[in-house]
Amino acid sequence: MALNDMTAAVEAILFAGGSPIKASQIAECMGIDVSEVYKIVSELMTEYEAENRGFKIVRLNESYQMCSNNKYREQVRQALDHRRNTPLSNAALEILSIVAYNQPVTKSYVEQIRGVDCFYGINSLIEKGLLEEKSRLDAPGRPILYGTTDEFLRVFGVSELSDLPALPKLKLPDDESDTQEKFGDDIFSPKEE
Amino acid sequence: MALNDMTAAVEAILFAGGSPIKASQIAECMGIDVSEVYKIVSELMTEYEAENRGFKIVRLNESYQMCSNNKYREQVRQALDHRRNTPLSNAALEILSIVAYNQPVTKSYVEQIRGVDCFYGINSLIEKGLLEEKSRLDAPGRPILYGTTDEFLRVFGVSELSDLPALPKLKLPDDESDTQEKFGDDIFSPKEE
Amino acid sequence: METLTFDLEVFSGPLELLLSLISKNKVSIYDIPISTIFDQYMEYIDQMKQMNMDVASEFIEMAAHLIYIKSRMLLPKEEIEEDDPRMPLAMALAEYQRYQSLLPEMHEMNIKAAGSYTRMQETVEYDKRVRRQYEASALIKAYHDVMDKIERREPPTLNSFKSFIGRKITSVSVRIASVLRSLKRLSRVKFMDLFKNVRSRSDIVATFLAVLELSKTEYVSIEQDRDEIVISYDESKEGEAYGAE
Repeated sequence: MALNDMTAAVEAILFAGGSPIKASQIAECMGIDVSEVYKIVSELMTEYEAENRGFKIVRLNESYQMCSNNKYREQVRQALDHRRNTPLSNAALEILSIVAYNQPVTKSYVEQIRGVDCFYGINSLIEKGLLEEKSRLDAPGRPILYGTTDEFLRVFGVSELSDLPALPKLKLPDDESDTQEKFGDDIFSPKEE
Repeated sequence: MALNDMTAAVEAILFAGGSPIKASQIAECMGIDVSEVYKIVSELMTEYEAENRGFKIVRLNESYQMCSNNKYREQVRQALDHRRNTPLSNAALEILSIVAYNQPVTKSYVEQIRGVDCFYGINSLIEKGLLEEKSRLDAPGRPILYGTTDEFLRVFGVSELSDLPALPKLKLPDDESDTQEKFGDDIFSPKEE
Repeated sequence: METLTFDLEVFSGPLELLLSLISKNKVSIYDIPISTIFDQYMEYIDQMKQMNMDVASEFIEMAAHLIYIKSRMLLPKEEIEEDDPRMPLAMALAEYQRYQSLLPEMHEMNIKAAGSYTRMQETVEYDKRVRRQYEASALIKAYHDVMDKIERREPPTLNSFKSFIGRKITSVSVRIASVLRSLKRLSRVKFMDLFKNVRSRSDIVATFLAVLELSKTEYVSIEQDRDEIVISYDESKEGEAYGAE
């Protein structure tokens, strides 16, 4: 059964785009409603899966991205041996999860929780396209507020932030769970003592 | 009808590859014969064409490459082009107005009036199809004379140049307005007093 | 207590190291045996140093903080009625632990998702044409903008040079007359005193030139007396000089 031109065009856009493409952007250039785009893409998603294709479409927030089917990662990795999706280091995972569950956050917030300088860590995650500057905090020095990107979602295989595992509850000494205050600014600053 | 793993893996490799991939490379990493690869790929080619997919596989010598279906080139272009909507900069408008009301003019004429280098500005307006080379000035170096295009008229919603609003009389730095030479090198050079 | 062996485990920071020690000792983060943990902590730092690893400043800061807690703990009980000195550290560890405990799952998700490869964007010949419509009056406005800028770029007016070229220039002859007047009145004048009432650079230059000019004559002589230059006037010779003229 041949695709209609609308569906084929959406497929062509997602294929050629490489990176995540906003549904609204597709809708606009096709002159159709966003809900129509959702419908077309979800049909394609179902079809790819049912037919066990070598590629799939993932949703990342309001965007879609076409990528290869994880099932054939070994073959892809071998054929394109120069391309390697190296897993993230623990330090990177820590920074990412602190940002992901509290965003937008400043660098010093991340540093307070981790107890170490995160300048290079955060910068390299920005370079990797996993974090980005969201805005600035209305405080002295107007520090940058960081947040996660759509690429971050893809790297963890989720479509939105709420798909991430729940952050464990803060472990308290006793059952005084109501003192579970959001991490304050001075809960731990070794320098000042 | 679902693809078998062999076909799906080939599809995944071609998808992720981007650039042309040697059939022998695919064969090697899948542990199959090259003739098998040819067969799999040509089946995929036939399928994509019959189903009017948004992408296709092209053969380039001994290599294959997956690329988007040219039929949807326009949609792909529009969806991926974010820049088209960006408004003309003030600098661009300035250059356009100088050219529009004095054409044909040389780059150095525009630069003299604006007091800044206009190399990139003029080039990007040519790329946008708003300016074009009209002829060459019969002067040393035979500098290019630029003028506006029909596209320029379209963007500014007029049918011909004479429909542009009249330019109010300008106070020129020189009082001898009739000597307002267009290509003179020193029309605006600081006056020696 | 048996010595702990670290198989060169790398910790991203002091909190991670502490959590590892706490779990190895099977103690609660809210009841850290500070002496024991401190000793093991320092042992690790020493090993890092022995292996020529860079010991980040945060590790040293934490060591100092642990000593501080240790010393507070040594104080008599009644003096520390307020808070357990270990509390801020415990809270920091508890907060950090929340994220630490997520790591295996996040790592798992990351590995799984890494099996999926993305493509580079296809090269697309962009249509660079302008999609917007503009009012033709935008051109007029732009033209005016350019002309406004030209006006601002016009050559500086004479007025703007006034501060340095507009001043009255003092003539040397005027200063000769005035120096001569002083000499006639006082016979001897300190060179520096001649500059007491000058008002401009031009005055200074003219006065200096006037002294040089006068020194050419017979009746004005210049001599140095220690740090001072003194100009003297010999009236008797004036007649000759002027007479010769």
